Amino acid sequence: MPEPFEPKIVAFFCNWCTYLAADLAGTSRIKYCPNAEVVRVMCSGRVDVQFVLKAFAKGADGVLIGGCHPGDCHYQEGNYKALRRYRLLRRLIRQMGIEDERLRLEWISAAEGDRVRAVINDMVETLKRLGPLQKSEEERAHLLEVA
Amino acid sequence: MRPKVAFYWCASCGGCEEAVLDLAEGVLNLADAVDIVFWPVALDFKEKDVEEMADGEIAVSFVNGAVRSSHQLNMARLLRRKSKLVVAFGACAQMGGIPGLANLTTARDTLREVYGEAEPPALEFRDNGHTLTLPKLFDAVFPLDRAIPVDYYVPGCPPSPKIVSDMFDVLLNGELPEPGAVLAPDHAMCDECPRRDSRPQELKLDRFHRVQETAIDLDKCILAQGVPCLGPATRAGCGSRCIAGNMPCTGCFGPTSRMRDYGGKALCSLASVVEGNEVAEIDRIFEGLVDPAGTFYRYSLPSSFLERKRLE
Amino acid sequence: MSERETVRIGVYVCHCGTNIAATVDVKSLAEYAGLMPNVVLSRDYKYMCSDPGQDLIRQDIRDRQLNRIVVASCSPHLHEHTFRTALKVGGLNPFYFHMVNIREQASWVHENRVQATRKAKDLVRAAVQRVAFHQPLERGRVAIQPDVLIVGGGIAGIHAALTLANAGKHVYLVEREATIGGHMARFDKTFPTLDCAACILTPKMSAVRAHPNITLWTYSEVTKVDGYVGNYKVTVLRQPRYVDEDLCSGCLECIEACVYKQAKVPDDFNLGLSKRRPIYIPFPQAVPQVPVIDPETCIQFKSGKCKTTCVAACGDRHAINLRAEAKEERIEVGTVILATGFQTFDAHRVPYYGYGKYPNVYTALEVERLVNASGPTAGEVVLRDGGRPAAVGIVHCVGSRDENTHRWCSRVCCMYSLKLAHLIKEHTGAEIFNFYIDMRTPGKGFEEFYQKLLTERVHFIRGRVAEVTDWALDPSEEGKLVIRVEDTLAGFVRRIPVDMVVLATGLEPRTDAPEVRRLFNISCASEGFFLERHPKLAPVNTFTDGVFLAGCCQGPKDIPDTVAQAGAAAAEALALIDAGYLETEPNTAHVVEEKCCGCKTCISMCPYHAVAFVDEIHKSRVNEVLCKGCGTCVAACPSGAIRQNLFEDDEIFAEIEGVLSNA
Amino acid sequence: MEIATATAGKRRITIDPVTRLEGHGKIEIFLNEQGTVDRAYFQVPELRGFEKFTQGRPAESMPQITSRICGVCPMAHHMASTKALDRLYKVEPPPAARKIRELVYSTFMVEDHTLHFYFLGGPDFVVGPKAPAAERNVLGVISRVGVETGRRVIDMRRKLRDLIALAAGKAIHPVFGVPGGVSKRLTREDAAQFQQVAAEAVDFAQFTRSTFEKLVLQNGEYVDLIKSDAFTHETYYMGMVDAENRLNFYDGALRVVAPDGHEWAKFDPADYARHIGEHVEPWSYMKFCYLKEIGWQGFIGGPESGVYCVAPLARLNAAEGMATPQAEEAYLQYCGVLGKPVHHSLANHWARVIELLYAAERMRELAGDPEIADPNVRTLPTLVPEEGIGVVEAPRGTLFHHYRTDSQGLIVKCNLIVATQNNAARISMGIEKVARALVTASKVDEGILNMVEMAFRAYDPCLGCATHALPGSLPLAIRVSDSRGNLRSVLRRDADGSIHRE
Amino acid sequence: MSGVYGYFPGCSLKGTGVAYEESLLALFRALHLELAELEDWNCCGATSYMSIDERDAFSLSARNLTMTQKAGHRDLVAPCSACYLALRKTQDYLERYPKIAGGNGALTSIRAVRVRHPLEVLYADVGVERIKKAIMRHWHGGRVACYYGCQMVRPYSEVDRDCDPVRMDELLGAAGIPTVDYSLKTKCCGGSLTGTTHDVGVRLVYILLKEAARKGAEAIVTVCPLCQYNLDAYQHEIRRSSGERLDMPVLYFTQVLGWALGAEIESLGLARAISGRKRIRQWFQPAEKEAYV
Repeated sequence: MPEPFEPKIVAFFCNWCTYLAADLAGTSRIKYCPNAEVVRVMCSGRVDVQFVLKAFAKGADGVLIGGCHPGDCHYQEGNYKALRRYRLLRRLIRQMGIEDERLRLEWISAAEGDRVRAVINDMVETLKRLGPLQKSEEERAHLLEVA
Repeated sequence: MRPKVAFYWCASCGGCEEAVLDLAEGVLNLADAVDIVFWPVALDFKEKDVEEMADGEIAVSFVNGAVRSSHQLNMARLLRRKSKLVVAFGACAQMGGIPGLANLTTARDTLREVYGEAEPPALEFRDNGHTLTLPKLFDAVFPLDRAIPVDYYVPGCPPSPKIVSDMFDVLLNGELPEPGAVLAPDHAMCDECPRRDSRPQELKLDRFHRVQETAIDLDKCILAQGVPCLGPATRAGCGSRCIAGNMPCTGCFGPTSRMRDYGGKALCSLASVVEGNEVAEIDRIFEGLVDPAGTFYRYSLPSSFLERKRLE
Repeated sequence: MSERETVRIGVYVCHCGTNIAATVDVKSLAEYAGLMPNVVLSRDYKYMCSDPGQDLIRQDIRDRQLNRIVVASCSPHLHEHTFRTALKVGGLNPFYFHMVNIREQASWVHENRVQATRKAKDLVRAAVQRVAFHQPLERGRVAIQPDVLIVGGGIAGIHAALTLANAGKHVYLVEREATIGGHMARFDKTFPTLDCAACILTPKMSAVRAHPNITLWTYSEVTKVDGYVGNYKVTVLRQPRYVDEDLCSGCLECIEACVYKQAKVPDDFNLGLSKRRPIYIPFPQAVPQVPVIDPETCIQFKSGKCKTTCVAACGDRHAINLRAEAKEERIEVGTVILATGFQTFDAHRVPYYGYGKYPNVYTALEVERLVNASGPTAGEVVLRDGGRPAAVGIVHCVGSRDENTHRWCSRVCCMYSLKLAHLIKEHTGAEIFNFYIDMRTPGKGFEEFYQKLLTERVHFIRGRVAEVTDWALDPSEEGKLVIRVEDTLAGFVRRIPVDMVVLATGLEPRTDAPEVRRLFNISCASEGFFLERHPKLAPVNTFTDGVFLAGCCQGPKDIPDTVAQAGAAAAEALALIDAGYLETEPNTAHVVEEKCCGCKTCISMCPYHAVAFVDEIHKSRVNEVLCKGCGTCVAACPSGAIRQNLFEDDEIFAEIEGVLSNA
Repeated sequence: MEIATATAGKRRITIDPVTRLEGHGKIEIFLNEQGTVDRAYFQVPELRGFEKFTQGRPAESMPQITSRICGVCPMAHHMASTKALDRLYKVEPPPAARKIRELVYSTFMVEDHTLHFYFLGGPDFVVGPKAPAAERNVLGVISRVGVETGRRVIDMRRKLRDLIALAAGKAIHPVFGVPGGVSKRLTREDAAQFQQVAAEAVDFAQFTRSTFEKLVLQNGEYVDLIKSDAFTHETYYMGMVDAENRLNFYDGALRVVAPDGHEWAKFDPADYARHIGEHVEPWSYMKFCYLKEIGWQGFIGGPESGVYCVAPLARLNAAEGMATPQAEEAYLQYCGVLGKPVHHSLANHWARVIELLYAAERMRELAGDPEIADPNVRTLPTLVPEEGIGVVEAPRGTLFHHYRTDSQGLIVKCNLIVATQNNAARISMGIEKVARALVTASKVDEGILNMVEMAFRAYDPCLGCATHALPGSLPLAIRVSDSRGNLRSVLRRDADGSIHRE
Repeated sequence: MSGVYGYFPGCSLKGTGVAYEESLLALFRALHLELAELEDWNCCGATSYMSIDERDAFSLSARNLTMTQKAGHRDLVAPCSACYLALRKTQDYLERYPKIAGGNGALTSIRAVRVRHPLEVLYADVGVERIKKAIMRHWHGGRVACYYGCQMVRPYSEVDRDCDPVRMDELLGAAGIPTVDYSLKTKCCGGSLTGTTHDVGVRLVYILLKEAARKGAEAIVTVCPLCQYNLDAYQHEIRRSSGERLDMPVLYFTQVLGWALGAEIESLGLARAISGRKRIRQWFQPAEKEAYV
């Protein structure tokens, strides 16, 4: 029988809030789905839209960006930059046939270990409902028979 | 003897051919310098003439246009085989170009739109014993380097005369740049923009205007006027012709070597400079950008990370 | 990658005892890593952070000519530094290193061994692909300005200040109130030893005043903080107290001379239980011994029609200057200790306990003043109507351990309730009822003190009080406060009539903690107390270098713990100061100038003004000292002309592809 | 050229690609056992789906997007599109803007006709249809007319294209068209430049005219060729005319004349859908236009067949005369020699020369107009966009752009009919007729095949344009035939999109 | 169409609480506030529904709310505490758990309806100051205990603060009616216990009345028809069982305010009271001329 679909999430976590929250979840032994893999950046403001698109193109079923709460950014305003990019980017990926829910921006402070669990579990559930995001490699194969 | 060169077009508009003719007197010099062995738009040689050549016999093949059909794929492969160097000439060959916007739709949708329930034209059609064939259309438009290995790229829709003549210089008598190079300056177009000094120190946008909504001031930075201009994200070398026409840059010269997904990077940058920290406010500002995909990927969708609209 | 030399990667998988090994199959992980491109060696080991673990790395660097190292163990926040040092010792640039967090973010948060191992493999693969792009980097050094700023003049601030001052460092101690001493100055006795708070505190207070190395600014607030570790530029706003600290001799005659013959203004120090004059001194042992004039109530300030007898009383000392104005002090310090303390829970938030409705419901702090010999009643425990209580109920956990207010235990209430029970009994001989959820007495001599109280015939009723009401069910309850509670030991609901109710209010973060947090760019934990860098390994550090925590601003504490932490904070500051410099992370941004198109997009990205536009060359430039390394400008640069060390596009893309390219 | 044996022992000749025309084309000629032409097909093997992928794009981007349909006549698409936007947003451009547009457009016509005459169509006459392939090209032309002339031609084109770039941003894929005007005014200096070059252009046009007379009209062989039955079809003709029924490229009514030359219809371009239908053959991606009221009778000429054509020949047939003196004079000469209407396809080349002259003169007029430098060149739209149709005479014939948008101005429906589609049927007929006349099994050579190509190169068909899209919303008919050629079924789709089978 | 309040009487105000409706309408008239009774309203869904199947309860409330919007009302006044709470709870649940709506789009907007309790309307829309100015009759009755009942202080309610509500005290105070400090103002009135576990219910009633008297109140004023009924109807039984004679009038705040603000006395439904009729007659008899302001 085929394996059940396990979505893959690439999570860009800022070093000061969300990454620490994830560490806190660890030290608090909070259990959550293993589907999200964290790429640490110093600030959600460092998350280049290209990173997100790359992740989707390389087979991520969802992308999660985690930053400090508005007003709490360790670098004062980086998370607002992230928010602005996110608002426009989600319209772009919608045009590319990718559902909004596959891209999430969440404010998770260093203290909110449990929110890491809640957000990731919820996202995994959503992605299981949505099913896999077709991998571009597979597309290529039948689009341009390179042989 | 003079080096043999070939020109070919895949899915293109012929603008790139015109761009070569726009060398004007240059065309004559070129004609002296090289031996043009294939150029459907201007010379009477046929495919068969190419097939008869030895592999690698052609010094350089200049291919413009994106790859959309099996016929074009085969032609691209044929020329690759016969040529020492293949140059992806123009935005379509480099990035897919405007026909690449077709990747926002699917061939299925297009055919359904056209024929409804009926049969589309047959790839092979037999008419009282005569068999006619039409090339297969792929479900996506591809840049040339997805079909064959490409040695050099010449950006632009179309490439500017300077870029073209520089190209001939470097390929025919200069020493060759490193493989994969884009034969244009590697900084952004802003640097050459005649209005660059009018760019404010701290750019902050609280709304976007569509061109029909505003009379663009002739000598102020167009982006600073709230009209999306992709000059900061687009490779230089075009001679900022659109700006000279008092219209914003739409990015036909594509990315610099340090950008991986042109539209993504351009969007990332433009979104960074808007005002507003509240979702509602931000969304209001972005209402002025009615078509993100068509704006940021106007010429480069097939060469973007996602390549095309997702197929369900 | 710029170098010609071939990449030779060593991968080390840590068991962390069973912390990792129990959930992640470290053996297969190490084997898997060994097969990855460029990986010449991969090991698993019990404790990578241990000396032998680090030696392994050093050895392999020499013997196997490794030039890139990946360690899969705990969070980089914990041991990144450790391993970088190991590389350095091994003769490799410390930044040829990447750390994979398979403990906090894998083994500890997942249960399924197969999935956890798969995830660990992905993360290691990503690291291996990433590290290949790493460049050798040099740490910058920032010199540490030796002066220290301490915010808050409670026992924590006082102790830290004295420690540093005694070590020969100059300290600026900034206190918002007119006197230092904080909450402790209000206490009568301290548990469990019952020694007099004043006796142990006031000497330290005057020591602060006297110390040549301490600049004491009371009635003052920090309003602005710029710069970075080693070089903080701080602005302090000093409110006018209208009595010149240098000229005043502390004779206090001005107070006596005030036109107000008797005091009319509620006295904040006594929580309104007594009255003071418009010109006053908070309490007899206040430091500095200098009166304050409160412009809200002083006739001269309100109407300008006062005889200003105070000025006359001061005579030719001319210490009183009614035209004094607030002034700003600008100082430069290298380190900061935050000792801003706590506030007590506002009992009005639990109306069913009747505080503010029934006059005889008190908060513990008020009773502290009542039992205090130098308090409003000179130590007499009397009700507001002057009567003596015959029965007193002490309600524990008011604003603590409560879903509706604060979930945390305030750690001190049980003990101070016992202390007050003892003192009230001592002063009044009244019947005392303690209503508690659990008795928490974990501390030296605490439990013993509890036992002692049990022998003093104090009643302990285990149950959370439902309400305090004046509703009388029978004559015995007439005119009394009735405490309704379920006695969970006896197993029924009781109504206990008393004359006085003491609410053991908990400790909570100060309302302005968020502003202070932003001012110093540190974080708060979920409950609002300042967040330490690590609960065990760095309990007084914050995530902002050079800013340390002491006392209850970091969480509820009793006095001994507070003093201990204050000492620790002082020591951390000393360590920095005596080193003379701090090595900075090299993750700064820089503009590749020949590629910059001068579009100025980056300029507005930087809140620290680290990116500036150089008109001569029409390019942007990053000041790497000001750059804090967030990378926002890097993402925003439209043509990719800005790069960030340690977070190069190449590196991040490699990481993304790494996690996604399932083998 | 390829000679291959196909099914049923029939021989087959393929010309692929058809060279010296913009875009892609393929001609299939099938011979029967006797070795004479059985059937000839002209195929367009490519499509790019513009009508579909422009859906969702903001209308204001259409002038730039659709210009990419063709890099040879981008200005035509840009202009048709911009005119469609005027209608869409319900705005009138200020007079200066309107004149700037027509000035730039005339400049473009001069330039494009020059390109065709010397580079594309020219070689057939100048060098000679039977000349070896290696010489039958622009370089061959230059060697015949002399390098000096060659330089003059090239120089003229350069100047014209520089002017276009000056006003429109880029010569290839201009950017200046916006709803309600143009993005940029012309300064007095700019206008002066236009005037100067315009003067040269008029001389150049006259020079070209004399060259044509020298090389072609004074060459009996060629004149016979032009008049020869092989290159003659009697069909309807369509073109744009001004109020006095004189030819106009930029704006006016569409006039259709019958094979006998009398006015058969005259209508507002916005009503095109009522008059023009599109027919689909299952062996080509290109659609074949026909006159709806008459209907599709197949690839045949005459008044009973809906086949019609556009482009220079057709325009001169559809018009009563030229609006400028020198062109009028040339026009009368032309009618004198060939009569009216002219049914000889090759006469397109001559007609083109006359249009070249007209365009140059018109250019001179407008450049001299004092109003051209007026700074007011924009009318900002205020109304909600709905639907707009823009039509111009492209060098190769009538060009239709038809958009419908949502209230945001995003395209929901886009239909395009390009010049070559109007000519497609007649071109196919032409090819077959020439093939029958000249091609036999015994004699199939480059020269003869080139003559076949000439039959349609005369129309300067722009297949770049023709491959712009699959059929749009127009009513269309799809004929499905089986291998024996029997008509299996006909599927019709009406304008309302309903489909029924017969 | 603001200015006019939608009005949801609920079953009580048409039955045991008819005096409440009468006095409410009279009071609003006196204050020139228009109440438009909802057409074809149905059970609010409180009572047994809410405890047996919340879905059914929500559906019932949702229908009322939808019709309020159809009628074009922004506010819906629900005088019965139970109705008030049921309506607000429904809104709250529909917002927090959209699943309940079962994809019924019409239900997503009913959050917009502002469900109001008349006490809160008086306090917020009219205000203490206007009440003071509007006094028409000087109170010559005794002190009263304001009794709010348990529902006004539950979640979803926004009538007053959740412990120790005071708005009724303030309003009556403004109208010149003296109130006592009544600690049991939110304690249970016995609710439906009076009908089920009778003696417990009655004991609760007794405690409330007793404490009010102890605090010196001569009447209890309430905002809830069920409270009013329980407190009013069982006094004779208490008298029978304990021999204790309370004779404590239990009035609606709309009755006393209506009187003070000049509503015609006959329309206040005072005659429907069961207990303390004597006192009521004394207090509310048409006052002599000079009593008028």
